[in-house]
Amino acid sequence: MPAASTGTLLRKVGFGGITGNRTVFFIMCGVLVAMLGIPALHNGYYENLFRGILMFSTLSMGWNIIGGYTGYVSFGNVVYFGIGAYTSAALWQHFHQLNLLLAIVVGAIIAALMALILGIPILRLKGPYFGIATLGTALATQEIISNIDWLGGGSGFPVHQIDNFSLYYYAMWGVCAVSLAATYAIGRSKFGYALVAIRENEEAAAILGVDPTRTKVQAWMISAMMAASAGAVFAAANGFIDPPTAFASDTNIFPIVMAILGGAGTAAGPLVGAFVLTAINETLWGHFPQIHTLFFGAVIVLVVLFLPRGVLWLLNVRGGWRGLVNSLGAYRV
Amino acid sequence: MEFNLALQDLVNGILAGGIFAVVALGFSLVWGIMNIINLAHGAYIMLGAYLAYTLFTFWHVDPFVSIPLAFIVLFILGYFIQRYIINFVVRAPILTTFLLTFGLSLLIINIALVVFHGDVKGITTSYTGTNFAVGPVTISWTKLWTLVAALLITGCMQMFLTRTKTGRAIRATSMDIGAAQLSGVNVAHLYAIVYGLGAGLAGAAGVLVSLSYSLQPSMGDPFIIKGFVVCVLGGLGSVQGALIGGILYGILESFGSQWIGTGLQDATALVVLLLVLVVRPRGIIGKAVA
Amino acid sequence: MHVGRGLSYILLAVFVAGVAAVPRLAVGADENTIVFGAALAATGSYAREGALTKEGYDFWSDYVNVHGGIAVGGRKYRVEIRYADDESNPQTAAKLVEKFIDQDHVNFILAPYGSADTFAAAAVVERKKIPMVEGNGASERIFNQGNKYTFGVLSPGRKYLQGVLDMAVHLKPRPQTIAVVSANDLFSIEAAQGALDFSAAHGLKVVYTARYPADTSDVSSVVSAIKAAKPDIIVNGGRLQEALLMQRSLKEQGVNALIFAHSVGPDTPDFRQTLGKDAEYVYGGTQWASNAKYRGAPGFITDSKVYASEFTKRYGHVPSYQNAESSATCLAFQYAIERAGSLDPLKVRDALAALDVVTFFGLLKFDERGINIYKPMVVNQIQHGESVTVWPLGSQVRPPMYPTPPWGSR
Amino acid sequence: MTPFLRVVGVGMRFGGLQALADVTFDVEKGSVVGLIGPNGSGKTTLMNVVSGVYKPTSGSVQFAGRTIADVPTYNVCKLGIARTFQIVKPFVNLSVRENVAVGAMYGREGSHRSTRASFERAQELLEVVGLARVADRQAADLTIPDRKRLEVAKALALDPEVLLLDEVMAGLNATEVDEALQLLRDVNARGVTLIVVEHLMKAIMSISTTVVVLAEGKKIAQGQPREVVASPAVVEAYLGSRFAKRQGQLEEMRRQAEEAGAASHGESA
Repeated sequence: MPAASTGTLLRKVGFGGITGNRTVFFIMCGVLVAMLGIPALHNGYYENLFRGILMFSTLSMGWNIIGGYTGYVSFGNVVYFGIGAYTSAALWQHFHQLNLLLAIVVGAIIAALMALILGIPILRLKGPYFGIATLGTALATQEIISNIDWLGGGSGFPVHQIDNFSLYYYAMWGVCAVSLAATYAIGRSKFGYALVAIRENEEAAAILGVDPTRTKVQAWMISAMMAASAGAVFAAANGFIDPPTAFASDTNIFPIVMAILGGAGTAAGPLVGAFVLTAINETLWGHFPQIHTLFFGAVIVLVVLFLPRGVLWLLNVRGGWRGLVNSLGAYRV
Repeated sequence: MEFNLALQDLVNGILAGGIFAVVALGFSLVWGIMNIINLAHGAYIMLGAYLAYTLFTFWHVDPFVSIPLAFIVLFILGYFIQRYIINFVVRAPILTTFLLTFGLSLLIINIALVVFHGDVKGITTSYTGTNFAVGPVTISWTKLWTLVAALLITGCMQMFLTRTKTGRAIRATSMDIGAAQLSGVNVAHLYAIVYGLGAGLAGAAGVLVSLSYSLQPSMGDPFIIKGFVVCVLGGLGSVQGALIGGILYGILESFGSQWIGTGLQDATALVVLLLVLVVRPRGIIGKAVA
Repeated sequence: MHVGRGLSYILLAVFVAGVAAVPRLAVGADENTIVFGAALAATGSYAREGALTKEGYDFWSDYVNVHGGIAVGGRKYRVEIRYADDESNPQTAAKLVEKFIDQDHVNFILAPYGSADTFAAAAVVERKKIPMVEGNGASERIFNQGNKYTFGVLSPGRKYLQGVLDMAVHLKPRPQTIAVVSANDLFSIEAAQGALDFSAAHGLKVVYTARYPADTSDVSSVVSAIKAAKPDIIVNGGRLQEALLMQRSLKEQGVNALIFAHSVGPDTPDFRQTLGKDAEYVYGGTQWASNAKYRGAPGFITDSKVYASEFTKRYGHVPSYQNAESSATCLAFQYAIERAGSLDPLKVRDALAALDVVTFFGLLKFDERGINIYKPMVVNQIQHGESVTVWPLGSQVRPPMYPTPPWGSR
Repeated sequence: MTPFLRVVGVGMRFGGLQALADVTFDVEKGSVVGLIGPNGSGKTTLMNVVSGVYKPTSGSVQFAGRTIADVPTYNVCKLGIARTFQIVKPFVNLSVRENVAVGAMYGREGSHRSTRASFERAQELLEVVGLARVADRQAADLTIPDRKRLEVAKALALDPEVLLLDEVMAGLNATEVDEALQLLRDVNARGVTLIVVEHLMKAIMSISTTVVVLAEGKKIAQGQPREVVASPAVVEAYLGSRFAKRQGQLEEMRRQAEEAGAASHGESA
């Protein structure tokens, strides 16, 4: 029973290139620039909250490259987030290096190598097999690292923090901005079209001269670098890293829900998704301290049922409300 | 002495394999026939376990007796969840159903947290922990009966799928949904039955789990990835595949933990999963599925 | 402009407003209330232990408010504790502590449950220079970071199992061999390391040691290896779940030993309820027991038996050591604030550093790193369904039922 | 001078099924080869072998000094071989222009063509195949004939030297067939060698310079369209042996009648 290709779900919205709706993209750029002002508020909570949004946006954009554009739904990008985090922690623990930029760069390189090594065998798999292989990699990596004493074993280790704490906010902002720019650039470049061609129909893409394996591995390496850079900054900001924190399942699943909610396969989708989901989570958590996770589960169910193609898809739904309603039954049996 | 230890691990693996087989069978049915990765499978296992716990604590119903009860209750729950929720997106790409079942799982687990609170519960029957020795190997009665129950459950499932009309309709739908619809199969109803069976089997597996392991709301989650690995080892949609795969996985985990590293128990099984997937993307015995 | 575009702009506007209007809890801290912020697990894997901690905190705050509050510079202050669910997740704990300090302007911080969450919170309070007292994060690593603003009323993790071994070497017949296993997480590893160090120093031969994955669902291969090693003492570092799983597997494979000990579990009511008679004879290190014989300073319940009875009246179950250590956490603040005579964070911090007071929970005194290494831990054994203090001799209620009979003849 | 493209003893076996057996023929540069044969004769399989999608179980295809089987699928177009699919494979969620642009980006001249240049090239080709009017529409919304035109445009975007067309005219009405034939002639006029698989005899006859006929995976005839169609082997393959025998008898009678007629008039007509 061949399910519809991921392409039909990730229908391009908006016009001009595959970057998605241009107006929303520029709105989000504006929002991103506005976020530079957060540290000026001197409110630790807001800084922590918005640094979380920036982190999850970066992770979501990372996932978007391999899951949204290339159509390979990965459930293992947290591996690269963890690698980035552990690089930053190991640099401090063993080399007393606290240069954040160095941690980001080294973390990204190691993650890219890991994506290359893992990618070649795993990217040959399709659909659910690829999804679970990546999920398996995430669980296995967490357990393997918790048995490496040089990396702190099961108890993890601390990461020294500098006093000017806003630096971590700006570093995360930088990582997010670079990822957004990279996504937009990819969306307009030949490489971007190669990814989308693979998502739509891998065999036809090969006929048109796109080398599937090399392109997919490159996409996953970019994805890994984005995730690792977010991880490197997170480790320093968090002050402490152990396997469960570095490879948390929330860090694995939330970016995907955010990309879908915002509109995967577009440039600004992940950013929109990160904002909307964090807003929902914070307001739920604020009013229902005990049962907010319960509502959060309900939100995910509702989003998937009624908004499978993301918020940005609403921009171009044809035929007004009737179009909206009858498209909901598109996948019924 | 090493040999005795290896023998004991082999027995441990086989005994544990029973539960994995029943878990995988439910998972495999839903995936093989409806192409849905059911992340809520763990939540149904937890519900089955808590049902057995409640029946045991308040009405002193022996867990083995509550296996059919759990199956029926979860079957009904599964039927309605599929018919009126999942059916909306049942033919959507794998990503959508993956996230939908993830949301359902989060919902069910947190409802259970509110109802049963987070404390760790357990069932201790008169025979819990009793064991007997066969030469150097010690075998626990509970785990032995769990294996027997698992074999019974898989047997019944096999008979249902091959002997009954509905069973054949299910297998027909899995081969070609269009043809099945043409020959008068109400697929929405049938999918609801399949998902109900999957949830029912998870409920039954939950009871078996509650006999040997402690209960808390998120107890089901580790079994999802194990269910998947067993499906890949044993191949999709086949009952024998789930049974063989389950036993194989039990042995794998037991030996992996003993001889490779107690801390690497899950990692060993996952690495084997990756090797199998890369070498034979459709599982060892399984038939290719779209 | 068809409906899609209009709808989406409304949606974008809503969410920006939503995030901006993130719930700002009305903080009208009127002048004579001391506000504490406590990020506790209500969901996630620590949900149960988080609830126990909350009971300990609330019991203390109700008692203090009923008895007139805390005297600060001649004026009486009421006490209020504000809670938030940290989802048993260190990042959320850190975020909430920042929110309590920067947004809700709480006076002081009561720590979350668990070493990892406490560790993350400690990093925040260090930056914000607001003192935090914790009673549920036994990992010594928290105190090896040169933190000046975090204090732990409880004994460090490594002492959890050492008490049991100290008892063992004084018992006849003296056990010779030991197997030390633990879950692979921060606290459990330290508890196991404490046991290994003690064994090396006191001639106990370690015949088997291993770490199993935290939150694992199966330890049967570890247990078969223990059985093969035939140790006199079996010691398991882990949380409640791991203690239950290990004890059940040991019985299932018929593994016998002179002493069975778990770092966490025996003193928690759930352990006894779940295992029933299989929990008999199990030893456990515990921070406190209701039959401890300390005479507390005035200002709070002085005797642990009274604490136990009052607590049971209020919550309907005998207090576990998690409840007691949580109340002690607040007590540390109470005495420090009274001695500092001010709510100034720095003054209270210095008062905490210099604190030296006996309470129903035992001596509260912090070393230069901020952990209470002076309070001895007691060893409890489950005898006839009850958790009874059997060691050290000073606080012994009943002698240990030693050795533990084989499973067959119980 | 070695021939432009050589099919040498190509055999293709799927398990027990021998789809192609020892097929050999050469293709001249600039020619139009019509590939015909009844259903299931291996035409599409041969197309897949020539375009590198299938690796033949025996024999090989030689082009530009390379054995196609050794060249990975994605590099075949860079050598200059492009193809369309019998079952069309558009990028459903991309616009028509984007579909063609991908070919322009990754075809033979793709490497030194910027994204903008690729889009311009795509626009040109859309005009050539008559799809300019739907350039911005989603490929999913196209009619069958338009989808076939899109396949041709995507193949042309690869700047090919050899273009394989797999039943691009199936399902078209008469006028559409004429337009398609005209398009193919224009493309051929620009020096592109064509290999066309069709069932429409009228199309094949009018456009092919040579015709190759396959039956049950074997080559049964090759040559000028007129001769090949008349040969008994081809008729038998298409219409069965009985018909071929009768047609042979008719042929025989007609020839005898002509000889008799010529003899009686004493002079050639």
